[in-house]
Amino acid sequence: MASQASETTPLELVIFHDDSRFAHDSIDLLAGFPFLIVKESLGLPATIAATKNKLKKRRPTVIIGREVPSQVKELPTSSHLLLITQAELSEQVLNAWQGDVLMGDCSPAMVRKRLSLWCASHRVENQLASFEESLSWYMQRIEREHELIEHIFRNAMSRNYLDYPHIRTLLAPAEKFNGDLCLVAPSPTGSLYVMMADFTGHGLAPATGALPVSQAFFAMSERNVSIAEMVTEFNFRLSRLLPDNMFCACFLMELSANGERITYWNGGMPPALVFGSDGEIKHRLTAKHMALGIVPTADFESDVTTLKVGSGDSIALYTDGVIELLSQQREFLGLDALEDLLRRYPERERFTDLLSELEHFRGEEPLRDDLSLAILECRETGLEPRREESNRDIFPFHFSTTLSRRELQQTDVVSTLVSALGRLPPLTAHRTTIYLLLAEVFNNALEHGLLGLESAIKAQDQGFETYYELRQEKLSQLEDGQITIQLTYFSEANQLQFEVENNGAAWRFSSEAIDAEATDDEQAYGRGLALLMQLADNLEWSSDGRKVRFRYDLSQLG
Amino acid sequence: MASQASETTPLELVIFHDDSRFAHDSIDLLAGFPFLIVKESLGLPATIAATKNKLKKRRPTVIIGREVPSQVKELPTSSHLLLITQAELSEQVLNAWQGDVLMGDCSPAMVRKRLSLWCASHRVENQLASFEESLSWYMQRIEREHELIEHIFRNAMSRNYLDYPHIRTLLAPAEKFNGDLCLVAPSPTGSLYVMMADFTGHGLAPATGALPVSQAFFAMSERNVSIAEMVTEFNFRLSRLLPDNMFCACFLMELSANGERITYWNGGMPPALVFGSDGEIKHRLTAKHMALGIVPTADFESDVTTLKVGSGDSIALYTDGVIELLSQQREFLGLDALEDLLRRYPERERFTDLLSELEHFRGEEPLRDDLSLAILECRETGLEPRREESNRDIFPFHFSTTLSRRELQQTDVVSTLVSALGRLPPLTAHRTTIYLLLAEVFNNALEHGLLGLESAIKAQDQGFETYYELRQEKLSQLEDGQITIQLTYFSEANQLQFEVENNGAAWRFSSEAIDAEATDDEQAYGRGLALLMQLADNLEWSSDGRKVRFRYDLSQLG
Amino acid sequence: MSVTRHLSSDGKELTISIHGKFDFGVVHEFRRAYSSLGDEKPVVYIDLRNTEYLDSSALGMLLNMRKAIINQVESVAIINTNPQVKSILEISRFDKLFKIE
Amino acid sequence: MSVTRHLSSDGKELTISIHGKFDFGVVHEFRRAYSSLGDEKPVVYIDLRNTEYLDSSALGMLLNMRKAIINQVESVAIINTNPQVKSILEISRFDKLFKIE
Repeated sequence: MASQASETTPLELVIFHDDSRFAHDSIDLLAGFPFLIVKESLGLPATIAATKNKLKKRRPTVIIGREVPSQVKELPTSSHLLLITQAELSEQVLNAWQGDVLMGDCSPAMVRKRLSLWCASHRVENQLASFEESLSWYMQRIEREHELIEHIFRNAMSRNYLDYPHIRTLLAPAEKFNGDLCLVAPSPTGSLYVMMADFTGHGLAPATGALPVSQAFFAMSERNVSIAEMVTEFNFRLSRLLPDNMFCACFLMELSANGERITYWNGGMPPALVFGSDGEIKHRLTAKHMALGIVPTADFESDVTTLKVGSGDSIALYTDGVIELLSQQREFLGLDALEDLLRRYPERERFTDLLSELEHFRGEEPLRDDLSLAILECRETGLEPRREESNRDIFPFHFSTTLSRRELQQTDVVSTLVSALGRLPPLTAHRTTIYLLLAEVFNNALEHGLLGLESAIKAQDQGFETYYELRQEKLSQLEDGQITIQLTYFSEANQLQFEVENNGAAWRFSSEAIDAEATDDEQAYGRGLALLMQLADNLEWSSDGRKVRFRYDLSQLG
Repeated sequence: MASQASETTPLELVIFHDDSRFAHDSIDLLAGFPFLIVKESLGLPATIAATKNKLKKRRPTVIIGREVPSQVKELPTSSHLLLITQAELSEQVLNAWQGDVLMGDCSPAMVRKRLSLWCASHRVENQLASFEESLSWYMQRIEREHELIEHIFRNAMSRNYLDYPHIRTLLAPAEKFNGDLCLVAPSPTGSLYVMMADFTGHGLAPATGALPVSQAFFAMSERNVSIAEMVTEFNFRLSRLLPDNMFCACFLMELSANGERITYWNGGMPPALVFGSDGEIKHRLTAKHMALGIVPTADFESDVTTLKVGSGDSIALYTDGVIELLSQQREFLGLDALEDLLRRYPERERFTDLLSELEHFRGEEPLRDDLSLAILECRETGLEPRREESNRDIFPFHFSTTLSRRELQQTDVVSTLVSALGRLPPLTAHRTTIYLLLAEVFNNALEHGLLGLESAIKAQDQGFETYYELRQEKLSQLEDGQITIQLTYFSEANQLQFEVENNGAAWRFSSEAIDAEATDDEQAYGRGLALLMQLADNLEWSSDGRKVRFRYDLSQLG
Repeated sequence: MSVTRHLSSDGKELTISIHGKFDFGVVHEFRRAYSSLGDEKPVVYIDLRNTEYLDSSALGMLLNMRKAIINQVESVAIINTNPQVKSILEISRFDKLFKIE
Repeated sequence: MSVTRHLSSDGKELTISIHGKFDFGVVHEFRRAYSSLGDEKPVVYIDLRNTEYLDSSALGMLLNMRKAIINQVESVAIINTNPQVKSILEISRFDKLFKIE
């Protein structure tokens, strides 16, 4: 006991006593114990009220009397009080008195024993009180944290397209907030992105990770970024954001607009399940990668898998929480059982039955983990590809440029022109086609007119490469020659006229040759002229083939 | 006690006894107490080892013997053990025995008393143990949180320009991480943004708030966004992000490139102090606004204050933590003392002295709050304004457009043209000037040539408004008339030629009039022509003033 | 919202910002922005940080403003000009009438 | 990096993406992208989601590719075409030779 006492500071006592011989002997005894210090020694107050006032909360107090002081019966409940008396205690007093007692007839060893036990229990209670305080501080803190996390998730999700008509979801957080993330967004080409992610750790990591990941997901979906680039970006962000021991399992997929193709990346998630309308499990899309936030960008593997899916197929994405669902018998649901459920309820309308079965399996057992399940039907998404708005502001113009050796060698003429003039209102929605047409006639003028290249080279083995190497070489050696480009927009007709002229060699335009080329579907060159003939109106060559002029009708869909 | 016992479930006891009459009587007595349940009653094991094996941690166990069983001396320390015996206990046994004791000669009332005290202490210890477990869980969680927060802050700060040569900072977090945010960034025009912010709450709120706020700060600094717009954006983000009871006090300022002007917004921060090189406190920039994250956007007040500062002045930004710094005598530093320190150490070189004084004031007292202090010298920033790269790609071109009634009425001609052609390489860096010049001659052609407006109207009271209302009216009534704009870039000369012609009324160009106008510095109209004469080369009017042609030299700085 | 105005709460600074194009299209907005100046003789700042294009009518409006308010204000400064705008203002000799930054 | 290639780890899909401009400037890169196909007769996807401009040499390169690999692959599909690119491919009758999405 001495060794125990030395480990802690001695307990400071306040003593009330009746000034009897017994009391003074007891005080002397108490003062002799190394684990006690008598801090104050006071006479017994005359009234209960006075006694109560002098008792301080949790201050160890000893009351000593030859007889039992009349006050003790009405003193407050406290294990911090000890009564020492020589008198026999009646059953009534013993029941009423909430503190400890020590009878005067004990041996000194027993007194020491009792006192040291009393001290120990006093210390434990103090510790308990301080633990209680800390705990309530932590709990408040956690509660604030929950609020914050809820806010963040609500924000992160506000653009989520869970209303997409061909997806059914069950999103059941184990706690107030969710460590799972199920995101859906349309792409501008009409395809659909779906992400199912599961962050490790409690509230904070998912919350801080969810915000940048969901922002990136929605922004990149709008820009029609590929799955591989998306996961690379997510991984980059999360690697920087999350400490080493935290990560994010993720299944990210894109369903093509026609509903026939799935491109996916699975990092650390359970296998997504592709099943037919009859419930047959056709594919298990298992994880080939580590979860996000672990691997540095340089080592990150972004390679995706593409899969043909049949009409009527569906795909089930889900987090760990689903297959690790505990039954009341404390058995895991397991992958087999999930597959079985999908086999039994493959139809869209039976999704609620499937949920009831899960509910039934779980019974009264609380959720241990967040549980998210999404079933997406593989069918035409029905999402309209976004078209660039065709601005019919009227703006007739004529643009011409005459490019000489230096300009031809140094400038990417077609790109420069199309990216500037493509901003004029009538042309905006047609940039890609205008580029193709202008590139065709400009390259013709440069390659055949000025550089004297023969398309026939392209027909040889490796001909394409040879041709473009030759082009490069001849262009750098070009001594003179110029190309004039004129673009004229006629607002009445809504047509753009192209006119491109060079001062080089004559070039024989033969429509038969073009026809022949164009009908040979597999010939790799000469397609440009064929395209030109199909897209252009009023196509005409003049000046021995040095000058070409045609119009392109902007009324057709961009 | 009965009422107490009913509040908690009865304690389950395991009893070891020597099968004596005393033991059985005691067991009967124990079984009679409503707050106890005898779960198992076993004979005394033969050996200590066997006894030890049967004792389970924290299971309340009673050992009963007529004599003291020889084992008790060597049993493990546990307050969960109670020894009941009829024998007198020697001092040696009492000192060795770590559990509680109950002597056989006690009255039944005393037995009940002792047992209920023992039960109570048992319960307290159990509770303590479970609190201890919870606490360690929470502490681990908080530790993980700290890691995460550190990561986030490190990321948020990675673009911080604390190396700016004319700022000195003291950034002392109270804990491992900082709830203060001190951000510095240059603007593209050469001004400098500085932000000092102080988030309420512990680690999490600052961490989640710091990321989006610092990202927005750096992105907006690059775009040279005004202080008012910045704080509006921060407030918008934080209002969405932070729960109602959390916010972010913030002082945001911009120092103009010449170092003579400060624009600031102070929401809930202590007054920033502007002081002269002699230490005189010249201004106290007190908060006029609520902190960020409280007020909804509609009610948010973004109005800023602008202040002239003298050469040699400095400005001290700091968080609460500085003036609420506690000394070892537990006194606050206070604003007056901080001002006094600035008065005594105003010079750049004395910053370390100032810090030593703060250090000295604090002594051994731990930091209660994050403490951030930044002193910025108000002098020319020396940051180079970012110029748009002047791309000297050669690209001669000629652009012409002829605009008739409908186009003139419906299109913003000058903007449309400049934003498209301004993307052609030689023009990019000169967009603003090209706009001015083209607007001048185009508006001349439209207003004087086609609409027949007289500049003299502008000289009347409210003339400007009248003039432009008239312009609007006449334009909408325009029946015919056209304007031809031709822009030609001569790559050799690096000049852009403007040619604008209208088919309207003749217009007399008088260079004397222009000279007269131009010399009257304060005349509000006619300045365009004067500017034209100064910026343009080869300016000439023809066709009775219906046609103007001039060149602009792109070799001058954009 | 292409012209915004902020009068500081002590009435000592008025900041007028023009976003995008500064031309006759904002003539009313601009006049409104300096129509009430308070009694504190404020310093007026014309903030052109977001002004990409301006034409000579903008110069006229600036001069009109100056004429209208010069006796009720402390001074007028044109601030946050980009290099092209700054050189236009200097060529127009605005630096004699305004402080230009 | 205007042409990227991903061969799936089971060797059954090869995805080739072209960023920005698809023209003779990427002729070598593009050929390299389909030079090794593995032994699994992969499906080849030409992903044009990031292709803003293309010219007729791109069409030629696509045909050359098809000729070179058609016997070693399962099929070739051109995917994620924007509406303008799609209509160009259809006018060129590429829909007879490639699956176009």
